[in-house]
Amino acid sequence: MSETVLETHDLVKHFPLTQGIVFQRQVGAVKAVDGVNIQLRRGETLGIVGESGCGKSTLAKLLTGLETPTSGSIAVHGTDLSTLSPQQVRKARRDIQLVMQDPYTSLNPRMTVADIIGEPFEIHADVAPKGSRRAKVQELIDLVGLNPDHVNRYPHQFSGGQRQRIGIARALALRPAIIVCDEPVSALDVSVQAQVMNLLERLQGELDLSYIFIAHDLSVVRHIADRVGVMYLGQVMEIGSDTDIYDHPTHPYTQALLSAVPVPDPTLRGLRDEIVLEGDVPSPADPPSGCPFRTRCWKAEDICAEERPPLVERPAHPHPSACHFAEERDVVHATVED
Amino acid sequence: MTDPSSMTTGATGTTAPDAGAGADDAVAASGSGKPSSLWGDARKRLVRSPVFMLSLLYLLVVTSMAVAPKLWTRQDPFDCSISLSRQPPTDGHPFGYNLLGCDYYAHAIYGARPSLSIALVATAAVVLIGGTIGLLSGFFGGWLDAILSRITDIFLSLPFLLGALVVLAMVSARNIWTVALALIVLGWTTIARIMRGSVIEARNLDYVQAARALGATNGRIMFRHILPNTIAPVLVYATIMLGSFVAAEATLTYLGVGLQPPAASWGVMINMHQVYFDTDPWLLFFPVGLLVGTVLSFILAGDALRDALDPKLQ
Amino acid sequence: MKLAATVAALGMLTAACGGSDSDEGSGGSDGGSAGGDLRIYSSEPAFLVPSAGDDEPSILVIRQLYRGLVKYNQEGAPELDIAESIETEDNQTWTVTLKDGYTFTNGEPVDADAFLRAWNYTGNLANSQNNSYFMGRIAGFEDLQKEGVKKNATFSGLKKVDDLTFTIELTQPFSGFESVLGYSGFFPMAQECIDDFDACNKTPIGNGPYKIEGEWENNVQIKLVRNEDYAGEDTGKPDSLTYRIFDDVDAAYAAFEGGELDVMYTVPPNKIGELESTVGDRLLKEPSSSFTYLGLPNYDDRFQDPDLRKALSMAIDRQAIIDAIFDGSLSPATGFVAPNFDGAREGICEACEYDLDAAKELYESTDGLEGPVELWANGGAGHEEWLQAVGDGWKSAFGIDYKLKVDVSDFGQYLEIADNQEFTGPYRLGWGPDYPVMETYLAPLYTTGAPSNNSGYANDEFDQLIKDGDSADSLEDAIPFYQQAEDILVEDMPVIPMWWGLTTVVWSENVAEMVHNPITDVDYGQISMN
Amino acid sequence: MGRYVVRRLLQFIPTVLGAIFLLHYLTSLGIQMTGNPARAIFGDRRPSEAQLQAMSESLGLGDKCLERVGDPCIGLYFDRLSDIFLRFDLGMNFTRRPVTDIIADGLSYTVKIVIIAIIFEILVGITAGVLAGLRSGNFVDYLVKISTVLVISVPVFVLGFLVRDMFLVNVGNSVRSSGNFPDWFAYGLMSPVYKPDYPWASLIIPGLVLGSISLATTARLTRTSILENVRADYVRTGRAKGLSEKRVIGVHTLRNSLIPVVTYLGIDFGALMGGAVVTEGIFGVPGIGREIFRAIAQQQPSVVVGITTALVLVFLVVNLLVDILYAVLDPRIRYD
Repeated sequence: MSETVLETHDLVKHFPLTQGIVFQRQVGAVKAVDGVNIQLRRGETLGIVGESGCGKSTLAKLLTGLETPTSGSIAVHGTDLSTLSPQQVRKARRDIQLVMQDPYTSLNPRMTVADIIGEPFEIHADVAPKGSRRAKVQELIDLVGLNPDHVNRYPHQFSGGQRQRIGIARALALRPAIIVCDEPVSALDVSVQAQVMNLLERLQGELDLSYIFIAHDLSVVRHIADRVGVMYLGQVMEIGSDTDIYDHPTHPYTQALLSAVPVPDPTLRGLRDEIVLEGDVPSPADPPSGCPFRTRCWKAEDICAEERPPLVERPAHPHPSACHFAEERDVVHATVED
Repeated sequence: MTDPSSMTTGATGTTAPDAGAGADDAVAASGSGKPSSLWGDARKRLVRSPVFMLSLLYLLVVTSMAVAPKLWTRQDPFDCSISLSRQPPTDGHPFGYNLLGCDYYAHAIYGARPSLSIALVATAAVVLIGGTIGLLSGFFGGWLDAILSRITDIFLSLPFLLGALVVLAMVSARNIWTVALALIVLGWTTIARIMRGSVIEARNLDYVQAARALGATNGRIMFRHILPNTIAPVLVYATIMLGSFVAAEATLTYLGVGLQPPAASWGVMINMHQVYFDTDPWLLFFPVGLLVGTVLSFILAGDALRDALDPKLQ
Repeated sequence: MKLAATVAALGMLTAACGGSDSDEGSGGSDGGSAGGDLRIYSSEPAFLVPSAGDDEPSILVIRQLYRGLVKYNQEGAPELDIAESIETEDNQTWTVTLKDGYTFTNGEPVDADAFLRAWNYTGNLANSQNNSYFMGRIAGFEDLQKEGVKKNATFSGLKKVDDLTFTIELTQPFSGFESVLGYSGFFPMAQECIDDFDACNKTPIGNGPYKIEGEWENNVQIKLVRNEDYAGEDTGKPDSLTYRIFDDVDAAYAAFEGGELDVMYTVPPNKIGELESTVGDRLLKEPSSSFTYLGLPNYDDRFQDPDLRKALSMAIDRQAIIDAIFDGSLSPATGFVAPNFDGAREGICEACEYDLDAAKELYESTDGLEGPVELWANGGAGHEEWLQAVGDGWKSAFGIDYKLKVDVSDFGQYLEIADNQEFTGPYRLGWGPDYPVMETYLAPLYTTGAPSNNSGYANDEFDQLIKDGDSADSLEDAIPFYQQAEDILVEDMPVIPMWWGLTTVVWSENVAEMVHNPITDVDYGQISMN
Repeated sequence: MGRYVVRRLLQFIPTVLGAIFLLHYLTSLGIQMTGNPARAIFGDRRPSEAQLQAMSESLGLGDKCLERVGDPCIGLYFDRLSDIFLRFDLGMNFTRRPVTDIIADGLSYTVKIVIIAIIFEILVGITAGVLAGLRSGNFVDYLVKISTVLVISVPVFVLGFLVRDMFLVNVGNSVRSSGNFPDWFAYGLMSPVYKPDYPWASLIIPGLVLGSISLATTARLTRTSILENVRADYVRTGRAKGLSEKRVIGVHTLRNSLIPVVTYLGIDFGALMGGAVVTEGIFGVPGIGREIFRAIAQQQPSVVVGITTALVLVFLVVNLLVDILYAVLDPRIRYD
């Protein structure tokens, strides 16, 4: 097992809800991320999946320093960031970079490609001496497969896929160990998606990167991830290798998610075990007690309301799953009964 | 009077002009080498707009009067003889003589400078002050925003003209600086509002978040990312504001608190001769014409600029 | 706000200007006003109480609401009004006897108390009444003007003899005192008025030929109706007088043109030329007593030489400036006393005549001035233009440059500069007479240390001549002394007299007969209507 | 909604206190820099120390802090506040008229012409804007655009003069002499100045002149807003599902387009009250504008602070009403 590059411990992010005419008092909180523990190993891709609103993006923001955690900690290369001075944090942050979802809005329309990709060097001036920056930018452009002649163009002159490459190049500039990809391909056409995914995979090999890959599309995650975590209402429900999750899901929520993935083979449609969840996702401002999924779970019993199931490995199921009644059920592979 | 605040919401309609300026993949495919930017595109559109070019031409003429009046006339506007008072236009004196028997054409030329200076000084300061306050307020939010917004509310709730009168009553002296000061004290709020709105919109845009994730400082984010993308509506409004400040100077002068003779602004010329409208209408016609032309040009240029920068019209 | 008191000049007789209906121009008459309601232009008065109203619009209303001891006849001479007699032996102690039968509109009698209470109230510092200045000659004034004075303190010089008789003792003999008593600041006040000043100001309690209808509608109008209980002979002619109040004289002129007004006192100068052709003889023009001068800082070394002061004066073409800038609506000053005042002599000031060559010659004989000369005026009050013309004149005559100092637009601040003698060059100021005696133009402005002597002029001989005049036996005897004093001014030229104002009145075809008093201006109550 | 109104009303407090302080500070600074305004009352006659002091005291200018340049006169500020809010006493002007009376008399005229101006803007401005917006690019559009910009550029006092002297006097006189028109028209509406006998009719023309400045902006704003909205999806949907053109424009487009216009009119209310200074002078309207103009010129702090505070309150209340009107126009907006 290689070293752990990133680790979170009981990471929590609550957004306060306030009310009042003159003096605003806090009346509650949106529990966007509510006790997340993940580890990311060197060279690994950890996929995070979940429905929209489950806290994936907040997790990405916490990891990249765009939000400060309410409690819990983030450790990079074994060092807890909260113990460092602001100066040191800034330095440590270089190791975690972000690729954003929408390539149309994530690039400053008033800056040329060269400026965008070169900006990290200006912010962290000690990384590259002034004279070498231009060459480094060219290098990055090469690396992500863009035409080097286009460095002086503006973002709106590029296609979505090209723009996402620019975004990736920007993230790579500081030679980070970790890249958090927040839905990096969901805004792209399917054909372009594949190119970007391939680029990410190639870069991982070449540069020894670790990815946190956030997506709502299970198949995309399966394609790229070594391990997968499933999030629901700010918590990780189940985590394990891609085969663990896709072929041997033990958490009812994971099973429900997987059963909703469209089946490409029309002859097999309608044959597999489909789980239709009832009700809506509860409000993250007022999540259910105990297991957050219990309100929609067909297996729920009294204990689910009383006790929050820990995310642990259970006998017979070797990967962690936060369910009192974790049990494998194959929902992906349709069985043709003949 | 033409009150700057009367154009308030007119300009706010223009949002950050880049939103959705997304080009299709086809754009990238066409590999013309020249880089083009939003301002570049806008420039192309402006050059093709006859209204804008005419306004610009007029403003250039007026500006040249203000900068180098000697280009336009050899007459000394203060070489006067009371015996020539209010003589109608003749050869060599196309605008006739004013009340004091000075060459009126020379006065009209020299009058451009104070009128434009006040508008320019006031607009520059208003953009600087209002822009800074709007930027800080929108960017940092929280208690700073609360305080700055309350202060903005206070100034906004004072009627523009009355506030300007109070400021001018305070200083007593009447020159370009004090008149500009009165316009500034009351004028910055609208810019601050526009700026704040744009900044709040821009603050949460992805590319700002991206810069933040890179570890960019607040200063860098404000000046490199937010400001360039929010300044367009402010500049459009500022152009229109230039026009309304030219008119405001005339109005303040009419009320007796603007510039005073011997200063030769258009407002002073209008004020000095308005009572002769029945008998010697040309005395009013020339300064009013120049003034209306200037205000008109600024407004039309501002309009054209807004259209050129409006992504929805592209 | 026009602050100068207006007790105007003696002299030219102007009565009975009949209106003819031959002229076009002022539009049709408003439905059903003829014979009854006279619509008068006014600007907003400051006060409608005699003790406080010291501005022209106030006085023009007060004079219809109130009557005093003395009124002025068409020659400008004082005539007894409510007083039965006013007698003195030594010009210092005066005995006043009142006519019986006059009452205020609230029923209070107009007796000795009515006058004494009004003057005591006015003169007492604790009441801060604008007309207190005019009480200054009455003995005991100093004590009433001390800080911390009691509210009920009275003049030591005022004594009631019986209900209809009282005596006035002056601090110094003054032969012209009877004339002074015609000023509206000396009108009587009812006790009720003093008890509730504000109510009396809003709904005046008068003793004149007219009384108020309703109350003073501030900024809108003041409506007066004939007072049927008025005991005097000169009862009001129009049934009612409506003072329509305007803030802006141009707006008022538009109203006159549109047929909304019958009498307009003070026409915008630039309209006079046009009016002469449109209304013909329904226009009255006559020199008024308001004096405009260019003060010279006698306290400044550069302006010590009388010859230089005269040269500066001679280089000003007053008539040309008046014609160009004021449409001829002023008359050039040729002396220091208004030409329509008793004792005034036309043309005694030779240096007030425009004479370029003489001016240059005289100027050459002096040390001259170093330019630029700073010309002062309070800004935003319309003085910039003529001051520039004066400067242009000096520039072409003597080759000295000038600079306008018009950046003080606050009149109070400007006056403070005057009080402190901080003017650094010639300065514009004006003067209005306090009473119809020529002394009013001389003593306050030029006696050493006088309250309005801003130029710092000091001449013992002049001071003595004024004193001699004041204590002469009669006004007639006093005049030669005053004239000698004026001669000294002509020689010394402490200030440069510029011009006298012009009274202009225009009226509509509804007016049959215009009545204008040389001292009190238009007497609205005596106007006959068609 | 109730909570929202209460919160907004509470927010008025700092704004009003701040505005009063600002005016208090500016007027105090003015007196500190230019000297005691009571001096002007004595005119050419130099008053004695005691006289000036007594006059100053009686006008509320006696505080020593008014002699120290830069002193914010905090004590005087709190005196003023307690006078205003505890005793409802706004002080007096130089002719000893209570400021409350001045406001009570003058405000109604000013509000009247402002209301006339706003109605004019709504009727004519919005109609012109809608026409221009719907026929974008054709003759009507250009006509509206050019005429409105032209009106904006002419200083209102020049416009006022022309209307008064050319139209109301000259045309008015022939109307009056012809005798073919009813009195309210000939002597009311066509009166060159305000006339107490026709308290509304004679304010119409001044109101129109006042409204003409903002008319242009109203029209332009409506046009822009309409242009944006006719391209919106919901309009296309409305057309597609066969709604009549009248309904699409009248109900859907117009209602949505009016939101920015209504905001503007709210803010414009304040500007118009200020702009009334000029219009009231030209047409002899005895409104509050001229009163405050005089007070500013003569540096009468009580009057300036008092009247402006009243105007600020009117402005704030009008804008609160505008915000409430939003909820009617735009059901998406919920106030809590």
